Amino acid sequence: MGKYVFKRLGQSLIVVFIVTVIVFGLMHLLPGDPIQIYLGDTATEEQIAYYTKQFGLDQPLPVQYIRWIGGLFKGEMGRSITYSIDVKELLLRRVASTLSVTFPAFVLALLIGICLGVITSTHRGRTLDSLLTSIANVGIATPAFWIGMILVYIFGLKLKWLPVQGYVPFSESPSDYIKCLVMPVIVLTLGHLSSNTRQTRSSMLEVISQDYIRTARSKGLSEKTVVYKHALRNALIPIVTMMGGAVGALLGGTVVIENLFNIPGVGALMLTAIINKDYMVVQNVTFVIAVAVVICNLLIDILYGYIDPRIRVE
Amino acid sequence: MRKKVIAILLTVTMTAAMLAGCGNSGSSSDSSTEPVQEENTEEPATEEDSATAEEAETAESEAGGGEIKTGGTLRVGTVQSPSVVGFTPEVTNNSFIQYLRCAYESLLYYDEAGNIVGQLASEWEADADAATLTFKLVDGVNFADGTPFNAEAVKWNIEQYIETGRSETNNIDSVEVVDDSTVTVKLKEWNSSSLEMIGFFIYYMSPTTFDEKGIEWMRANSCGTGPFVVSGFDQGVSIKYTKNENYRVEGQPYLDGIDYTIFGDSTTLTNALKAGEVDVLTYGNDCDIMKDLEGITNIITEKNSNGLGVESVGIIPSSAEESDPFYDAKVRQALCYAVDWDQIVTALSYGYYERTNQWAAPGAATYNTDLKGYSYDPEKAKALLAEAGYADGFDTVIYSASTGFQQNAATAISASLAEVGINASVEIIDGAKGNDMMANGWSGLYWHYASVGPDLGLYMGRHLDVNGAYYAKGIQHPQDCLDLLNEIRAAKDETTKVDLEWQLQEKIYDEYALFGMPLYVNAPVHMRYDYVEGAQLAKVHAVTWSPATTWLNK
Amino acid sequence: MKKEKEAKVLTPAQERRKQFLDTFFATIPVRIGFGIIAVMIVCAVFAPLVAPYDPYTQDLTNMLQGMSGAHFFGTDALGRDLLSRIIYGARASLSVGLVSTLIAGSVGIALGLMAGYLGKWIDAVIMRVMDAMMSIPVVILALFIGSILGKGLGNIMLCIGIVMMPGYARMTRGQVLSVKQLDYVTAGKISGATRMKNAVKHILPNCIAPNLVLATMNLGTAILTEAGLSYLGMGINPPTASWGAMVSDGYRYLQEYPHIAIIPGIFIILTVWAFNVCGDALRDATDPRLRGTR
Amino acid sequence: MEHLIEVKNLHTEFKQSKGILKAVNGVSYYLDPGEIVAFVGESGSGKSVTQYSGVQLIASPPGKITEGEIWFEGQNLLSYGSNSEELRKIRGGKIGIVFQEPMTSLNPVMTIGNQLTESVMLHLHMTKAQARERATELLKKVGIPDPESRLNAYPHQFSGGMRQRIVIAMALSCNPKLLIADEATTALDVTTQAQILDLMQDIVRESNTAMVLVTHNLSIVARYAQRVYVMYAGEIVEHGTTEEIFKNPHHPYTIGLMNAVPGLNDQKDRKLIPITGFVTNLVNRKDECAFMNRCPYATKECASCTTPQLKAVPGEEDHFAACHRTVTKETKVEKVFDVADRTYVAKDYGKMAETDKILKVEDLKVYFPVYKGLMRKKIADVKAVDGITFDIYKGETFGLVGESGCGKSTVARTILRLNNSTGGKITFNGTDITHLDDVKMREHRRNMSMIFQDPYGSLDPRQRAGDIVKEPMKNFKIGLSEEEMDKRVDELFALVGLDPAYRERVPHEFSGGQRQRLVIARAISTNPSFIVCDEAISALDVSIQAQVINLLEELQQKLGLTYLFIAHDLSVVRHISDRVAVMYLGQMVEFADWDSLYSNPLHPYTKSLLEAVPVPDPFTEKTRERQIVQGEVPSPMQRPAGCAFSTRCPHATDRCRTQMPVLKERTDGHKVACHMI
Repeated sequence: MGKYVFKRLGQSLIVVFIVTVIVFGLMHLLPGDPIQIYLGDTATEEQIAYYTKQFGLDQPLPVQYIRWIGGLFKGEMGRSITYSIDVKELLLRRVASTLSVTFPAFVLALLIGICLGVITSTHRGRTLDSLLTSIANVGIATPAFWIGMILVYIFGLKLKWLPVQGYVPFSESPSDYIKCLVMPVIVLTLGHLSSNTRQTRSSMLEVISQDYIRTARSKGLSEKTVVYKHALRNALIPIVTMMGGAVGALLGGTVVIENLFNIPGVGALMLTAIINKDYMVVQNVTFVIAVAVVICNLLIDILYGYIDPRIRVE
Repeated sequence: MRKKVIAILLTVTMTAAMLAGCGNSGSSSDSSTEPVQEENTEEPATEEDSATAEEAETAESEAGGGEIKTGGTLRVGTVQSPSVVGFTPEVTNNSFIQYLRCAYESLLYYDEAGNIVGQLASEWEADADAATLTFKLVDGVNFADGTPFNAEAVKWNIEQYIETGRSETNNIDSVEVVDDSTVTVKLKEWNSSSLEMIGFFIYYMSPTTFDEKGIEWMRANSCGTGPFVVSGFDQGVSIKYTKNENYRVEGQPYLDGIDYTIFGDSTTLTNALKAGEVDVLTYGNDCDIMKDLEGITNIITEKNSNGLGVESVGIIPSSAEESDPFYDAKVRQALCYAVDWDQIVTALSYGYYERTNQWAAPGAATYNTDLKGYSYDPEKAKALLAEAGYADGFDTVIYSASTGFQQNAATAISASLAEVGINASVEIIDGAKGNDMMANGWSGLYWHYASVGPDLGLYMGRHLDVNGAYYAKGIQHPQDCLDLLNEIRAAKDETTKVDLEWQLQEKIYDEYALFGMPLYVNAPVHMRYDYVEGAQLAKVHAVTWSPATTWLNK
Repeated sequence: MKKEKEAKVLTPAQERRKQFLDTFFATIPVRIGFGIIAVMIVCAVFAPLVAPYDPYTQDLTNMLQGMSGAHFFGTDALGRDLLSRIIYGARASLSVGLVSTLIAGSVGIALGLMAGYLGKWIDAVIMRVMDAMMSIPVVILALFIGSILGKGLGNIMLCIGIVMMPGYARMTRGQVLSVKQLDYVTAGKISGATRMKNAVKHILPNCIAPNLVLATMNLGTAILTEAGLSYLGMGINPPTASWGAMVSDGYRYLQEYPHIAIIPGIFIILTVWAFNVCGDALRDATDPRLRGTR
Repeated sequence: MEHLIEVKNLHTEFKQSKGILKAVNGVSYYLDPGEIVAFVGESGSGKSVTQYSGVQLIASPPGKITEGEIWFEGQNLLSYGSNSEELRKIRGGKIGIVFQEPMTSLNPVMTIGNQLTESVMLHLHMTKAQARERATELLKKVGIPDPESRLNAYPHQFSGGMRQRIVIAMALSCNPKLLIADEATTALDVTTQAQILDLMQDIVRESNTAMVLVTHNLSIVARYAQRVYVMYAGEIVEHGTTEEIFKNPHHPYTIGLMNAVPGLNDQKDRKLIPITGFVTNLVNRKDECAFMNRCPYATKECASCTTPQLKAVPGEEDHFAACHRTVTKETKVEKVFDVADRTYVAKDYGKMAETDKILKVEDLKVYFPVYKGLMRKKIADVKAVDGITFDIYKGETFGLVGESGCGKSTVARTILRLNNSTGGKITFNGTDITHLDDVKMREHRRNMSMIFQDPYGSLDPRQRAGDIVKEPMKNFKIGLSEEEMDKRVDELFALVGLDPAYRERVPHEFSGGQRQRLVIARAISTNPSFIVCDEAISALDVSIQAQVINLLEELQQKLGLTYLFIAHDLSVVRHISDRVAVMYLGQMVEFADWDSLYSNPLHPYTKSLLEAVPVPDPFTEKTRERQIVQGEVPSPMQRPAGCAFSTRCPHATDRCRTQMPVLKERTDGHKVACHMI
């Protein structure tokens, strides 16, 4: 197990390094000069030069890259140009709201996805299976913002059950916090719920056709025990690996959700930063999101190693 | 939806930039007489003038029906996202004045009719010959931190503005403290609009708190003489104000606090208003928002009526380069004939936008009623094009922001231009590109924002002068127009000035079609629920409201 | 579907094709899905003939009309016929899906083949780069590349293509690694095939099937990503009709004129659902293990 | 007398896209307590499905039991639902099953302790502690060393043989009345197979449990079974005691099987008479004798009658055969399938000159490095092949025998330069090819080719049959034009007994036997002189095996080919090879011509191998005195110091355990590596 974890850790570090190169490279391909944009049209030449120097954008690229990486190690992420405060502080404020949307969506999509997947695989071919599978297929095909708009229209404007937008931190008022998050979480969960169901179903079908399931049945165990004790435990392994992919997709999904429901999260920050060509924010937020995804994948792989005795016990 | 926001930001920044710039004296000499409205500047304003301003506000609110209820928090939604709320010299964009006036106040203010009245200054005197402005301060006013608001504080604040190189104060030579409540400002050279610039656009911070807490703190907080104090600022997300206990007017402000929520998406903003999650929506001057809120009886739209802070919007062709087809005046006139502008504006703005065919807005003194203008005549357009050598048309681009109206209008215009052989492709741009084109020129058609305001000569100068800040690098500068402009600036009395302004507009629009075709008047618009009383949104000036007298009647 | 064919002896190739088609069209959803795709392709290719009006002519007199005889799906904010715009939208969406999948597929498969066949450090490098690209969420990477390349149909295609590439590389690499072990590849080597010929003649053809399945699914995801980008303002320039742009433009009128936003959304769902269902059927039809045990 | 289990007229069908597959077509049989009964038949004969139908282990959507009764302890099992309480009490409680594939029969993520205690607690209502105790006892009974500590181990920590013992322990955990062993030892090595079968025989005899041995191997039937049911195409074609069936088979299929199976004790020049043709398609089968198309004794009447029923053989009580005619081994054959008779000419190696050697292998070593720890430093070498020396003469068939993991395949792949050798020299046709680079090696590849074990994996599923055979000709550009090549392909198809019209077909449209013929056609397409057959026939059915063996021999005589024949089935190797070498853990322990090796084995390992292999004759099996070798093949990572076999050899002395024996020549040409001899 140790060797497996160490190998995965090494790989993750390399991936993170490559991510920094990709992000930095893409960053400097963005057209338009951010300083000129920030200061607006009345800026004089000296002012532009002064700020460019202050943000260190006049240095040759490799130097900028090394200084950025150096800063990262020390935890500084430089100052945002449009927000005139540290990127790190900006991020810390926004992380809470993004997490309160993505985490419940991740858990809900996983749990419901697995249940539906198991049900459809055990009732293969019967009506329940075709019904739930086609719902899952439609779920995957629905654009998040379209379903979001309709929910806002029905529950927000028409029935006025739920707030149309906004995010109230839990500390301020738990009831509003939950009310604000109901719709965003539903929309984010729907998309991933369907892909989880499809994947659980196919991995369950794969496991049910294995020899050891026939051995279990030959021992006279009830069908429920065979499916839930023997089959599900083996099917969990591919499901766990699937969870890795979901983390990236969910964080991506927040960009749309936060824009639609006006939630001040990392996704919304990312979008405004890209539009305003705010170098520092785009560079560091993308890096943080990518590192979060890599870490989640690493944790999931370790969990995968732990569940599968063939890896845990050398 | 994101693009909606950029567009609104774009249009609003234009407005603000215009206004901010209006005090900025161009390089040319500035000997114009005082603007029309300030008839009564000669004799010193008496004490009761400033008092009347306050009473007027309270009286008006009483008439609003019922006894004033205090308490509660006003929820305001807007798309304006300031990066600084407290350090006033750095708040350049005038669409952020709505935030400033919550925590700070200015020396002078306006009344409904647009005349200048006192706020922190009880009397003021403008001496053209000596080029000095003297202000008599209201006494007994303190900052939020309890320290007194006196001449010393005014001097310090004005110097802060000068230090950051603000355009409003670059005409100031020096500031002297005459006595504890009198301040005299020495101008480099006399400019009639300087009074307005210094009186209205400078907001006063407490020097002691600034020295104590420093600039970083001041940027995200506030300490002024205004009715509220900033209690929380999360940039791009929300700004929260709480009551300023030692506000100079007893019993005011009626509200406990104001919560500004900043929206990324304007449709979400309108939904929030419709769902009752915000009480007031500022800068809703987008016809789509007005259309969206149509028919909702308990939401009232407030619009500025005295013309202060209003602008006209049109389509301006690039005419600076020889190679550019629009270099030839005939082609520019063909452009004006080729499109049925009335139909496009009225249809696409659902009738909310008022048409204008020149720089000034209808109803303003400078509005030239006998300007010929252009009727919809595609045949004439084709003939003009043939004369100019473009019989088989040419290719060009229409740059447009992504608001519903502008994007649809651009698409509609390109469709009509196609009939006369001009195939103009539509390209959606964001705020950054818009600023860049306005400052450094462009090729093809772009939206033209002209600040109407009282002093047409001054604002048009910003575009017409060879090195003007707006659109100058994209257009020609015919000498006869420049001569007329200087005459306007030098005009001694009002009537000759207006007559000259009429001639200038005829030359620019009928003869040269230099600024292409102006389309509609775009005044900042704010929406409030009926239970929000005494806010006086845009009553006195398009970008201001009165937070102190606002109260919630529910 | 099942005409009684007289029992003429089919050549082996025809036999195989018939068997493949039977497995593919076994269930009803697949037939519906295939029908939808066929209709969309017809709309995309013959848009000018099929669409009742020109999608770009504006008729400002009757803007925002509901469903009516003249305009089956009503008109949008500029008075343009919604049905025609949806038909032309099919052209935009399908072309985005197709071209981006081709870009992603070709480059992805090539990288996967190299990683799987040449192995060792080339494999490690390629796979780590793919991991890195996969760890940046699709939407954010698309925004990034979109704002570099700028808007416009061609750029969107390239952008979505780049973003979907890692999927193919990973899939192909896995496939090559398993096929490489099989005896017929060793037999190829023994019967004199060079390394290159072995790779192209024996390994590549056997890696195509799962990629085809992924490609069909990706056609759907590409349309969804394009719709998402249009909603975020990074989509195709007006006045080109694309379903995503139509939905995001229609959001503002959702209360009074819901049809403008809802109908294009439904078309997106139908098309993407169709592609997913056909992808599943293709996987079952090409999977030798499942052949015949429908 | 009440039988333990009696099955009457059982019908099981599988719904397939093309129609209904009648896997079991009216089968009736009975079992008495403590009896060992064998069900013999080739793949597709329905022998496993019959047993599974009893306990309804058939996958319900495609499969269905349409008819029949199964009486077990006075209750008809078919009256219960497959998931019903009563049937589940019997499944696992009264009837235990041991499956074929040990590697996948155990749940990989559960400890073997849990998997064992699970059924014990369910059926015997024991507490967890009691169950664990019972599990330890069971493991000891099936011969797992120190069972207490191994209870918490996972399946992947055991070898194939050990895992099968665990499955047996699981099947016997609740003292079942009936134990079904479905091809229980097919996937195991010869010695392990003998150990497992003896173990099951002892347990069953001791606990008076009935056992069903489902197998395709007649020799196992001869050694262990008391009664035999022979099955073909879903029906029982012959049933009787083992002695009667072997002495006097009465159904053409049984006779055919006997003729097709090589045995350790038959004459060298004995001709394997294969059963030509293939099993008829069972989908929508007609009501007639299913074996008719392959039956040498079939007459016109057979075609007109319905499916023959079992009828008693005159003169022998309870010996039944399902054939319209009464046929015995001596009956005259109606249809003679053109099988050329076979003469065996012993090769006289004394006269062979150096030039006659096609292949010389001197001291061949193949080591695989094993890395461990963070810095990936090499800690040990897996010595897959540790110093092998032998020569092969032109036209000879050189047999290479050994259990799995002994390195025989590695030797073959190294000779063909598919993997690199660590030491030693390989000379092919006089040139040293040990270290040739790919380009130079390619010229030599023309003269060598290979036949693989798994017919399904050795043909490219996307290529047409004609192109597969043509590919070597194209690659080596042997100067034939396109038409000449096509003509050659037709020639080759005919040569290997395939209809040239099949050129357009794709591999998955051929049966196992046909695909192996295609592989052979490809192998000889550039008429090479040397062919390596790596387990070429072990994946085929017995009757098809005989066809392929005869084909290989014909081609050898016609084209003068040389074979390196690798297999673990000693009887087949004896039948086909001139000289045989025995390998154990990477070393050659004995090497001699076929006669002296099989009749006079010197090395203890060879002796134990020969004793472990059953002979398809119950009488010799009864009289044979044999001693089963204990223990398992040690893993190559922990090789014993001296002689590799010392850990399991009954005569091992200290010298054996310390000093590695060297291959020395005893009598002429008979070499052995052992200190004792």
